[in-house]
Amino acid sequence: MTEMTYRQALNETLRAELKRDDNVYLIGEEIGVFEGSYKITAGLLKEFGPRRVVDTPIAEEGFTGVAIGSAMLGLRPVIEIMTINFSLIAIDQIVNHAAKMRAMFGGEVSVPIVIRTPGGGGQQLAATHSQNLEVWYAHIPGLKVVAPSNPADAKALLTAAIRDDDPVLFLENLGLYNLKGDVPEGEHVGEIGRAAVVRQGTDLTVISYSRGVVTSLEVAEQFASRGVSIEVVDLRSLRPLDRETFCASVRKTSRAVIFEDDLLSYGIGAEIAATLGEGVFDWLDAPVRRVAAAEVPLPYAKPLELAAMPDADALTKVINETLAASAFKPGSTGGVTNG
Amino acid sequence: MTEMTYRQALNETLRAELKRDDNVYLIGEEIGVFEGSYKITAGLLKEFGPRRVVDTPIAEEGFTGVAIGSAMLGLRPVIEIMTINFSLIAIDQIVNHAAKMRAMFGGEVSVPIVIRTPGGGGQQLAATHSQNLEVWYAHIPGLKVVAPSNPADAKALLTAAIRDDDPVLFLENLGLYNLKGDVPEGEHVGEIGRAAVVRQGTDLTVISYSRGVVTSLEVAEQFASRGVSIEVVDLRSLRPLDRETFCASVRKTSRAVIFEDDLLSYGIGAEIAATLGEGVFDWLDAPVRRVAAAEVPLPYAKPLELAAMPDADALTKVINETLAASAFKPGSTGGVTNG
Amino acid sequence: MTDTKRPTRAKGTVKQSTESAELLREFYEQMVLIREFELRAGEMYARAKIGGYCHLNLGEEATVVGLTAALRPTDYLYTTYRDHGYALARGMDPGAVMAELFGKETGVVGGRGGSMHMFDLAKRMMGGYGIVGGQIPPATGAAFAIQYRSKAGKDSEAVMCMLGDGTTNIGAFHESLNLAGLWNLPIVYVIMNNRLGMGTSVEHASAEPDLYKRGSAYRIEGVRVNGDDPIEVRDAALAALETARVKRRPSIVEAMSYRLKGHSVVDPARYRSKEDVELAQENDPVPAFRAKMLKQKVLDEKAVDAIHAKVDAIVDKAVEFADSSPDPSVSELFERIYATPVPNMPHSYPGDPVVVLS
Amino acid sequence: MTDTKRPTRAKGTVKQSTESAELLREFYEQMVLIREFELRAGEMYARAKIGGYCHLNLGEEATVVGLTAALRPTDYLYTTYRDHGYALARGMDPGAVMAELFGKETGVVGGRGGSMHMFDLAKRMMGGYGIVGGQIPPATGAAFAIQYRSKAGKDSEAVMCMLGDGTTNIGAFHESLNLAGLWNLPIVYVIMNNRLGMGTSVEHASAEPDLYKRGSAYRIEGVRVNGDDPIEVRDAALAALETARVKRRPSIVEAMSYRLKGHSVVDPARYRSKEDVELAQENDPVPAFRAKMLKQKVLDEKAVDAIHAKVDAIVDKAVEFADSSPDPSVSELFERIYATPVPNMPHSYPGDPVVVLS
Ligand SMILES: Cc1ncc(C[n+]2csc(CCOP(=O)(O)OP(=O)(O)O)c2C)c(N)n1
Ligand SMILES: Cc1ncc(C[n+]2csc(CCOP(=O)(O)OP(=O)(O)O)c2C)c(N)n1
Ligand SMILES: [Mg+2]
Ligand SMILES: [Mg+2]
Repeated sequence: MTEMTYRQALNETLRAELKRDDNVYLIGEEIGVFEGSYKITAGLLKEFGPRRVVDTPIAEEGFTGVAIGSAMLGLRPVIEIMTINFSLIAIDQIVNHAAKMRAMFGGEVSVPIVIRTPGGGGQQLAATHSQNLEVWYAHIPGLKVVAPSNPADAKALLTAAIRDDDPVLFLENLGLYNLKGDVPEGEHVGEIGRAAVVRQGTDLTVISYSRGVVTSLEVAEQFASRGVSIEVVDLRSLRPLDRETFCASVRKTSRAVIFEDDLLSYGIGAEIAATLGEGVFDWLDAPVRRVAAAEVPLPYAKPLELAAMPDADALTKVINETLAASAFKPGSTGGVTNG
Repeated sequence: MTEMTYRQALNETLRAELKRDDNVYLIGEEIGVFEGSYKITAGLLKEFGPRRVVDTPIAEEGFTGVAIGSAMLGLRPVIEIMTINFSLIAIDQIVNHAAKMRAMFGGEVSVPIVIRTPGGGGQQLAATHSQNLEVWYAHIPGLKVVAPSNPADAKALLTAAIRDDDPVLFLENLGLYNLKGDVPEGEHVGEIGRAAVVRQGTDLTVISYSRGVVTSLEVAEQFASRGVSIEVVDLRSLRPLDRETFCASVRKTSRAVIFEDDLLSYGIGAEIAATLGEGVFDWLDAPVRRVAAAEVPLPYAKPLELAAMPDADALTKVINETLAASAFKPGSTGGVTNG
Repeated sequence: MTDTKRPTRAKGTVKQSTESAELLREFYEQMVLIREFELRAGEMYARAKIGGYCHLNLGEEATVVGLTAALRPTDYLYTTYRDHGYALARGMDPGAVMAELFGKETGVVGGRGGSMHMFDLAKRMMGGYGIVGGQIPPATGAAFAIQYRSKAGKDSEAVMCMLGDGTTNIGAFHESLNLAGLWNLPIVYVIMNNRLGMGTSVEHASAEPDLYKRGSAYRIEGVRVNGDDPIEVRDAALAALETARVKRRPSIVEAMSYRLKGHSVVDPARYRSKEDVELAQENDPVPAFRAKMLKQKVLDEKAVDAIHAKVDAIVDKAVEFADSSPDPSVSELFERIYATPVPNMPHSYPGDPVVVLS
Repeated sequence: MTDTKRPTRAKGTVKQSTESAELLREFYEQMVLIREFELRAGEMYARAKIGGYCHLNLGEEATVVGLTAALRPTDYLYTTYRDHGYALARGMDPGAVMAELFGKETGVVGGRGGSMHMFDLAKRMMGGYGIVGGQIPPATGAAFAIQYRSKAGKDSEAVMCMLGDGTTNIGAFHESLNLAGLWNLPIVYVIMNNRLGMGTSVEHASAEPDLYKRGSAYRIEGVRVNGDDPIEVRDAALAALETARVKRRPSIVEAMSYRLKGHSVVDPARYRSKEDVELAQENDPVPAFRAKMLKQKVLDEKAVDAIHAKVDAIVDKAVEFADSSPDPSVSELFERIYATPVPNMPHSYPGDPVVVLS
């Protein structure tokens, strides 16, 4: 194990995969000479040269499609789309092409691309530069979508994504890049499609992903000091979605709160809550609540931005309300009360 | 009242609005000389000329953006995007521009556009031409999204959309164009943001929208003959979402099934189910189930296409299972049993 | 009304070459095969054996044959939804192509794609694509892969990317051409100018209606050829492919042709003027090529009859094969979507429970 | 390393005109205002008074002033995220612009947009846009609206649409220019060629690096001007606007300039060569214009000092105003999003219940 930031974990994984397989190459805007808008690719142009680290013009549709075509011939491009907001320009290539080619060509071809892109608000970048649109991609069969919340998973899932033969959207977050954590050395390949219980607990399950997991763990820690035992599930993979893991957790705790960075209506949390409502109906002691962003184009001004984004306070409040709704008393354990 | 098809209702509404306001114009591919891919705009070029009915090159991003810019100056374009599948090319203009301009420019400007576009599978058009991506747009603050299920609502909501000062995505469906129904004559302006109970019932609520409502009503009719009283809620507006109306219905019936044309995970139904799980928790006698499309890029071959799409049989099965799960016997009425 | 009277080619771009009789007969046979196959596909559509959209190459046979003749087996071809002819000319089995139209398991992609999505990796037929312009970035990416892996030279692989006249107006065209020009990619963009995108003429769609000039914003050269002449088309394609292989430079070939019928089989094309329809018929490349071959004595009436009889038999057999082939199995709905299996992949049919309690 | 040594203009495109001293002094004052405002904005960013992205017009002052001088109050201006200078030159109050940067309620758009989104409908400053190329289709649409409503002529309104050199490579550029060319729209596309898109040089981004030629695929004419000379810029813009008004034809003006600093205030621009940075500094338009004016005796040292003092006071006041202005109220989070209220509009803060039982 080595302690490093999420950024370093990504950088080292890219370096390792570039070394391992000549078919792997990086492509995107400002990833070479500029070393990446967020410096994820720092040093890689120097080390691997312009054949393997390809700076592109501003043409998201074009270079994403180029990467897709090259993958049809067996290359394994890792695309950086500077932020998820700009993926809208490439989305026809991602959703109508990369995601569908294998199926509509009868399984005759595969499209082994990875699209790395950060999402998320909180940097005062205003409405067009602060979105969490991962739910759009998570909706699409043919894609895989992962959203690691810590440096170790970043390494594990990026490695898995690059070695996977299908198109994988790899969601990062501006707010995670400086997060530190222990990362296993050497080969460390994760499994796409599995959630993780990142904190054990008995009284209530918080379900989250990406940056939200960090806040969820902090809040859980605070509740622990008040005698409330909170389990935290990190979805990690948004497609496929590991329903078994979070349903199992809630069958144990009987209470669930979803903490998500994206917009409430039709967001990631909607699917989680809908799944719980069906899969854990008889176990639930209280309604499943979602803590999500206010449904506004995110404003620039800091006070407005803060008011619109879900935070530890909002999560704490909703956990308290959920406990209260099921007449929870610290020390009692959850269990079957309905159905 | 006059009986007419959904297609005629749209055509006549466009004609009426073109007559009423010189700022209203139509723009899109093949809407003039070709009279519309699905003939919604038949006759309008002849009647109003090329200034008001603007045929465009194949450039969805360009002409959608042009319409947006013209709306900033006070015109009221009604854009036809041939099918929702092609809206991906224009989505940056719709979501990053039209939807956000008013907010990010501090309320100084409005963007009164309507985007008419049909979605839906079932015509053997294969993976790239059969999508229901309305959930993407329904997720976006700054947009309004309506999805009328019958000719009268088509007229009412299209009129409302054209007169509304905000960007409205108006979802049509290839499978609805020939549907007949009574349409009020003269002025008939609907209200965006309201669902409707389109069939009264006491035992179970089916919630649907667009084409799904037609199937839902048919299935409800069949259950009636078996002594099961099914209420059908037509969402009509996906953004804003009228949670009150469908929650009120389920508080009455205690059981809910969602019938939707789109893909299951992260689809429209997820938000409905999540809302019910929170808002109607204490009233529910059985888990809220969703009947939705199989999560595959829709195949061309008819048997596969049929297997992937939700239909009356699937809805019937799930209604039966839901009734069974709550030990329903025909004649008994739903009520509060939980919480 | 649509204006289609512009000259078919820029002066002196490509010169005619002298060909062996065998090759010319081969060309004729291929053109007839495409013609007959497409007519039969239209019939089968009318008889509801084929569903969805169905776009035919009627009127474009000479271009299809000329282009594919220029390609080597090692070259990659990307095309549009109007792809049956390319599939046939690239050597895919007519039975499997027809079976695809019928949506059968024996179709080239197992009935998953239908008319718009013919594909064969072994033949390097890299697909028909239904989103206008959607094929252009991936085709450019195939050229990128060639560049990534191999050196320029006479033996280099190359890419041919088909697109329609109407497709030159979409953003993907611009972004792709810029990248190909900037990165010196081995690709030929062939604009099949059949004068119409659905009901829209080139003059109503393109601010530069001389489409072979549309590479000017990227320093990409273009030529215009008579798309009704398979030899002229082939020669232009050979030259452009040579440039791609040896100089690693992209280029444009614009083939002037006519769409004989509607945009797709269900389009009666009422928007076309009588004059325009006549013009298209006058320029029909199949009878024109036949007449020329008869005149040049490359073919006689007997040989023509023999070719038609052979083609008829092929097409009959294709229909028979398609018709008697099995449907894909509904139990395989979730197959062939992902290449790498991972846990928790969706496999629910409509109405299945979301979570099965364990 | 970035190559920025290409000639700044095509020969003989625009000729210099003789201007009144008053106008020249006015130009200088505006250039200084933009310079000082931007420097102060940079400082305020460093002091965390300003957040998010902050892109400055440093080095582009002459172009900004020349272009806006050519615009009439009735013309519409669309620009990029690099928009402070345009807001000031278009006559927006420096205090309100600074307050926007500070995210205050008194900002030009109430603190909702910040640096990238200056907007003023009355002044027909139609916005700064953050998605590269995103402004081009709407700007083209504004020209469409002018065309829809009014006849061509000397008094016609027109649109100016700014874009950067890097932006010419995106699909929206192509689609918009094609539409503008096809429909004869009254618009001038101004390419602010500061030689860099973030760290990427024009030569590494554009297959046709002479950007004024990029209209060639749409029969749209272009000129290249020295962006460091406000008069030359203004004259080219006037001519292009005249074409838009009278002939209803779009055109391109390419203004050659240098980005004096990094892409945004946080970019140290280490990727730039020493040579390139020196070249940018040598060509700094503000001291150059001052020197020229002093030489031509349009200004003397005293007048220069007076202008600087005046500008300093304006900028001081702007900062003071911004700093003492109130924050937007959190209770107004859901305001100003929709123009037409309808039932059931969202109004939940994070953690609120989704449905309130009634
Ligand atoms: C992005 C997109 N927009 C619109 C369509 C609908 N459409 C299919 S084919 C076509 C016309 C294309 O014309 P052209 O490029 O000339 O090709 P042709 O059909 O003549 O072969 C249109 C508009 C589509 N498939 N994709
Ligand atoms: C679609 C999109 N892609 C990428 C970006 C990130 N980005 C912002 S500015 C910029 C460079 C633009 O360069 P140029 O057009 O030359 O304008 P300049 O910044 O030099 O004024 C990039 C890549 C973006 N905002 N939008
Ligand atoms: Mg065509
Ligand atoms: Mg630049």
